[in-house]
Amino acid sequence: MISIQRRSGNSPGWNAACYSAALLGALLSSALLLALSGGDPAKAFSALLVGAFGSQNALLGSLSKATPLLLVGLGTVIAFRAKIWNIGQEGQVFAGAMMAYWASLMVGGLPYWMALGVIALAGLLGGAALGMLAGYLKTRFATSEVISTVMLNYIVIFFLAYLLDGGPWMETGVTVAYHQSPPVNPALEWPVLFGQGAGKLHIGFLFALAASVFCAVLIERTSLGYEIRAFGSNPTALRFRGTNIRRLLLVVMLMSGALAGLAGAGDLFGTSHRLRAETLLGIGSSGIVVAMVGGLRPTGVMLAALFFGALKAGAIYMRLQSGTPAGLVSAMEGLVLLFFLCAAVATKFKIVRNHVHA
Amino acid sequence: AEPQKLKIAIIMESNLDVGWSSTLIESLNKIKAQLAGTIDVSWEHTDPMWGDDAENAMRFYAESGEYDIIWGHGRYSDQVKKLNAEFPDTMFVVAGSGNLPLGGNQYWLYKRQYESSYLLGMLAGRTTKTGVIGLVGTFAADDVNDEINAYFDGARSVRPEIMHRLSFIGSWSDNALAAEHANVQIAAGADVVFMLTDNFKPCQEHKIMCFANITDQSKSAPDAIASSAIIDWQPDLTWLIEEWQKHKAGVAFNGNIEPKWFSMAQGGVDIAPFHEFDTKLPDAVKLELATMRQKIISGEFVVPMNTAEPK
Amino acid sequence: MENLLSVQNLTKRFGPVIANDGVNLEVRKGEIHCLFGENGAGKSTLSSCLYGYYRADSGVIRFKGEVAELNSPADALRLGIGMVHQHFVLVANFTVLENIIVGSADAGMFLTKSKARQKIGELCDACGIKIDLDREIWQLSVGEQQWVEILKALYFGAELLILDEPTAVLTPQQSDQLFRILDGMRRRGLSIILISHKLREVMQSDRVTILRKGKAIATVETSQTTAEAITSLMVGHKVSKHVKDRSVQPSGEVLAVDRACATGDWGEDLLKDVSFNIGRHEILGLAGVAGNGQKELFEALMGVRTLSSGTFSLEGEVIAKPTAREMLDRGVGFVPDDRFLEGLIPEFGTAENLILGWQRARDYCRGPFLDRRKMEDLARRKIEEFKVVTASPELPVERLSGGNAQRVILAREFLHSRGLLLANQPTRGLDVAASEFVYEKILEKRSAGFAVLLASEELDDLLRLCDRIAVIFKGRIMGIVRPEETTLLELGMMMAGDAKDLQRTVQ
Amino acid sequence: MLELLQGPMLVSILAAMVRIATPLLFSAMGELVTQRAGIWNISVEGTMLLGAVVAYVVASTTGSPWLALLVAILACALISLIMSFVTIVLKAEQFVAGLALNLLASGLTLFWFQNYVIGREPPKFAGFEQVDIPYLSDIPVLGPVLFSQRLLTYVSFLLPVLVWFFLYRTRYGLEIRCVGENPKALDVKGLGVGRRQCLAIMFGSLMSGFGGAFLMLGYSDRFVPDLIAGRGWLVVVAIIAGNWMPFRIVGAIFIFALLEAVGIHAQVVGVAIPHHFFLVLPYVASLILLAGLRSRTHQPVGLGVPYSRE
Ligand SMILES: Nc1ncnc2c1ncn2[C@@H]1O[C@H](COP(=O)(O)OP(=O)(O)OP(=O)(O)O)[C@@H](O)[C@H]1O
Ligand SMILES: Nc1ncnc2c1ncn2[C@@H]1O[C@H](COP(=O)(O)OP(=O)(O)OP(=O)(O)O)[C@@H](O)[C@H]1O
Ligand SMILES: [Mg+2]
Ligand SMILES: [Mg+2]
Repeated sequence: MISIQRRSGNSPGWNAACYSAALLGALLSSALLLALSGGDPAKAFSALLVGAFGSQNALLGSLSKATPLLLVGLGTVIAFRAKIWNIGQEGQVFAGAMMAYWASLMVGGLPYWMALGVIALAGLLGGAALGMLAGYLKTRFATSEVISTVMLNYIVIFFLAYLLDGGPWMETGVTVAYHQSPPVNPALEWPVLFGQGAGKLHIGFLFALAASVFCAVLIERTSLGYEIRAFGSNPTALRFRGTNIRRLLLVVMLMSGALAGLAGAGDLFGTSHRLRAETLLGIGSSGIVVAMVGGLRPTGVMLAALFFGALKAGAIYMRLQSGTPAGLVSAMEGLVLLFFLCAAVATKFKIVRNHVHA
Repeated sequence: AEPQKLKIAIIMESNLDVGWSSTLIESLNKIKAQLAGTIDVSWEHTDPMWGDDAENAMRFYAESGEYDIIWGHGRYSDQVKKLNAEFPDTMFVVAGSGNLPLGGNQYWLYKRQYESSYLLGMLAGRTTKTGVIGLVGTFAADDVNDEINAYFDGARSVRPEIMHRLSFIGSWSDNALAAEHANVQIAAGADVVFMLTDNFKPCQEHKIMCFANITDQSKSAPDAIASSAIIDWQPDLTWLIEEWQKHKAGVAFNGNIEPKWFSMAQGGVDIAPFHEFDTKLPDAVKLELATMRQKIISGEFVVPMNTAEPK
Repeated sequence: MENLLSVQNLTKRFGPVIANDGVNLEVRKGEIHCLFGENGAGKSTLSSCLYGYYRADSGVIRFKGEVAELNSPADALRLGIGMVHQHFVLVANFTVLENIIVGSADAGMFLTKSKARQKIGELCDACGIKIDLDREIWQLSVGEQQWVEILKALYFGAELLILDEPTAVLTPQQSDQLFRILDGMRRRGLSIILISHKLREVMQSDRVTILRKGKAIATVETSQTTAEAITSLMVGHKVSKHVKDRSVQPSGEVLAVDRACATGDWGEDLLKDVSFNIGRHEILGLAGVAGNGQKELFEALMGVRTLSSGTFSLEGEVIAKPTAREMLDRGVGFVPDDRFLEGLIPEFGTAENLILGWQRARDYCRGPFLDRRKMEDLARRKIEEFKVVTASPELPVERLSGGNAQRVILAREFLHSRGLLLANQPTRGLDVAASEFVYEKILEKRSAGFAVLLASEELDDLLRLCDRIAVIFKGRIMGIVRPEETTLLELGMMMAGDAKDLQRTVQ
Repeated sequence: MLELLQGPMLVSILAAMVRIATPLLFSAMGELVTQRAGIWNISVEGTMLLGAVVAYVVASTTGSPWLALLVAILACALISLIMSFVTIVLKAEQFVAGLALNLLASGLTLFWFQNYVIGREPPKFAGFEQVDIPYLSDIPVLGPVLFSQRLLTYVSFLLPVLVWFFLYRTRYGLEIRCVGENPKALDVKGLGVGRRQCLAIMFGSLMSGFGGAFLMLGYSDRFVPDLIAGRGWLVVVAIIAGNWMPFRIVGAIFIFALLEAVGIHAQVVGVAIPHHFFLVLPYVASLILLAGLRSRTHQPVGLGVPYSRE
């Protein structure tokens, strides 16, 4: 008789099998979707692969798309491991970009590397401040972070809309522009590591790598990480055992927001060079998806960020080459997430063949 | 002789259901037919892309070497700026407000609809019973403000004491919100509403007259839409193709620095026919409008252009 | 007497674990039948199988002579088998009435509560239960919640009632009342399967079936056996009861509490002028009916609840602003009564739980990093010393049985405390042998010079172990007595607040 | 500003509030039942979109808005089986499942839209029209607010009462609430937890679809891919802000709708405050409200926690 049982440990081989099956399932169902609408899945997917990994430029492009996702994903991991449901990444990305932009207007006289540091720091601070505001509301007024972070998302986004639409940061020039700031000071753009154009990788990628190492070590190896994980499992016991859980909550929200803020700053100074809502929109929510698909583990998040980064980068090529509509890409994201969710459940079980008992 | 080949790659800002984009394709089709035999015009367009995605797409087209014109149908000068030097033989086109003048191989198209909208304003002024007219906009921008100001100016030119209602929904496509704004304007007395964003349901429900923007939308609400301010990209295309041919003949690209648009006289904008309203509108008004249209075309009357943010 | 229930050869496995291994059991009509066995012996599993909550892997269950197909609790309820679970299964913000009628068809489509109210009223009268049906569960005491659980089962017309450790959280008085109720039910011809670790209760039953490692090893008539005999059947050897070492006597003063007061959310008194002290080599017992301020007293002493007035001092030093951190640093050990809520991180393994509270201590860290090797060493040593049954030091403690989870807490607290140990209900829910293990460890600390505050509802144990016993009632200390100078009756009266002329305090 | 306080504008503000609130009410009441059954289904936005798409397709092919509504809600009920499978059978993280469904819905909609709608003659379709109830709609002030609405608006006002009655006054409602608070309490009585949760998800999804379809058929004359524009999230926010209690949720929705209505009116009459201020007001207000009114939470204890026996 074959039965399904909960497993006590976890087996890397089985995990890999589950997640591969999930990936395959997601790809197959997307292909089906495409075929049903008269598209050519083989052509589309080979274009996707070429666009994501086909050349050095393509690869760099994928990494560049992965950068903000990785940062936001890591921030999400820190919060979610503590079961603090910070879903304000969207707003924190905005806040980081806005703070960094503001800083860039202030750092005129500084030497380049110092200015760069100040801008990156401002990005971290912007996200952190917004995160901590939600944290403060929770510790002081017991306001659920789920709701406060969602509200703050809207508030920040409207605030940016005000600043860019008739407000002080609106671009004034030959024409009255649509909701964008003037380009950032070209002298303050973040340095490009490799490549150019589509395959341009800016220094934010290094920040994201550093953040990955930081998070991995933080969560698994440090006392603070221990407290974060304990908070997620049982905050009461943690409080009874002498940890100041209010402060811990603030620290978690600070770190989580800061990473999202850095993603925003990086996107502004490394990629888009203009403060504009639509380029920042969606980074936060994709980052949450990346964190969840990555199983809330820094290494998993790195893989997931790379995967979604490649999907985003390859998608452009796929759309151009095979005329696949953009809608398929977000449908694919949804499918991948859904299948991975099922796979994550499957990893907790094992299939055993047990002898029949009389 | 063999017809010359012209390939255009278009980066779209919005889906083709939006007039801004669909009109371009319509005009391209007309131009293609018109030039058949001399120039073989073909094109390819993407679905909406912005930011570095758009830049990547432009680079993809440029690097393929197959395209003569890379057309960013919106705010894409940031992207062009990163490419135009690298691909000096490619013509880059950007369209609308919010672009930077780069000159050289970037050409910058503009659509100014103040002339047609002035005419619609006159129509509104002549037909309103309450003396209040409305306009529902998306966002305030240079190439929207001129239209709005001209609309109200046109109305005041025939009825100086007219009151106006104006609001921006702050979104490109929140249909339901657009309806709500229209409802409110109607409640605030407006009985002619110019909808810069599509949703004519409130006009139909309150049985009032509406105008549509960019394309002739009469079909979607024949009982409500009296006319539309429409645009046509044929003159723009013709000009660009001439410029492109000059370049082929060895003249350096000389993209415009100032916003360039084609007026009603040049066929860049117009108002749509009245359709069902043809019988409903008083002949005197129709005549007045026709006369004024002729005057604008002949240059006898110059519609004042005002791009200040309307209040 | 005829058998109401008979179980033959019932086996139930959880993966590799055989929870019930060929169990045979017969329950007569109108008897109280006790299941007795160590933690993890399979009592709860057996009752869940009888209730259709789990499906037995093999075996036959007959009810009233017919083979019973128990695929879900619905089948059991239909047959007339009701169950009160080890952990309450109540909806905290439903009223008593709603908790009872939810899921029953005669609640009527539109919740006609009057009929149900009448039926429950009759049941209450028959059993002698007094309860306000319109109060919400969270407003009730633990005892009252237990009555609700019983009413739920009876409401569905149970003829066989299974009670899984119903008295683990009840006070002796409430447990007595429970037995009066059970007795009434027995007389009306109902049968009861009772699971309990308390010998005093087991001895009140008609028959006892003893389970060991999943097997039913014997069924005996209670009247023809003794508590000692049952116990040694259960563990396979004799369990010796520990008593305090009289050669060491209390001295000095480790903890002194001076007129401590605490108030609740609505300004009610939780603690009122509580004063006492504990010396070195001393165990001070804290007796009281649950909910009379014990929990709050422990929380205040642990620094997680602020006193509205009054102070306490450690080693002669007044603690001005106590925090949990400070108390831990001063070497106070704390065994909370709710182990999984307040004492453990359920998702962490034994190794990580052993340093909970000390995760930043230099012993287990190098800078900001945890020293995994040291943690593992510690875990290995403590698992052996405290005989924790666990597959590995990393296995989440939520998968440990209550007794083993408690051992993890004790190991941690004994390791890190220096001088003062606060233990609130450390043996709740533990079997006899496990309880004795805990007491043995506490007595070792006493001999080593610790001051111990030990709250328990087991008065016999308090009398046996403590140097003095303080009785708390409605947040007040009714008196402090020496075990050798008092009686169970006297303690019981003081716990009921009825002790005006008895009130005395010994130093 | 003063103009806003005059009679006709006041009436108009109230009427707008009612219009804005209606689709939200449908979705919120459905989602409330789902959440009271312990399922944290945040796919309201996606489900509303799905309802709108299906309603649009059916209305433009058959011409009947009522049939369109019916098919739309059936489709949403059907799609809810995915959510049920993932959360009840697999017991996966509900929050993520909802996120995935939202992504899927918006992706599929865009995909469909780009494949089948764009570039074709936009179909004509009939939606729901405003109905003036004879005589009543002529009552000054109240008439236009209350009696010049779409027929389904009246249903939406009845709905909270029905949902309240269901949850608090029927046996099945009691069971649903029990599942959300402590599923085991029902399980030990032999009643299926999964079946009830599945039905609750289905009802929630169906009502969300209703809201989306109504937004499409009642307020719009064409389909656009981001028709829902965040209203589904607003519904989730309203449930939290309304502390999981039917009438408070209605209150929260009315506050949101009122602020939006005031914002629109202020813009139209030309109040000199940036309109962003009014747009952001509902969010700031509910945040302050939540921080200020710290009443006992009625969040179902088991919300978002998958139930399994062992
Ligand atoms: N849900 C489960 N999954 C896996 N194993 C289980 C489960 N429940 C019980 N077991 C196993 O079955 C054995 C019997 O457990 P059970 O809960 O019946 O013990 P018990 O006699 O009720 O203990 P206690 O006196 O502590 O209540 C345990 O030792 C355990 O290993
Ligand atoms: N999910 C599970 N997987 C494996 N074993 C389990 C699981 N759940 C419970 N067990 C086992 O079941 C046994 C009994 O669990 P249970 O929680 O009933 O402990 P207990 O001794 O009855 O606790 P308490 O004293 O708190 O009532 C334990 O030995 C534990 O190992
Ligand atoms: Mg048990
Ligand atoms: Mg137990």
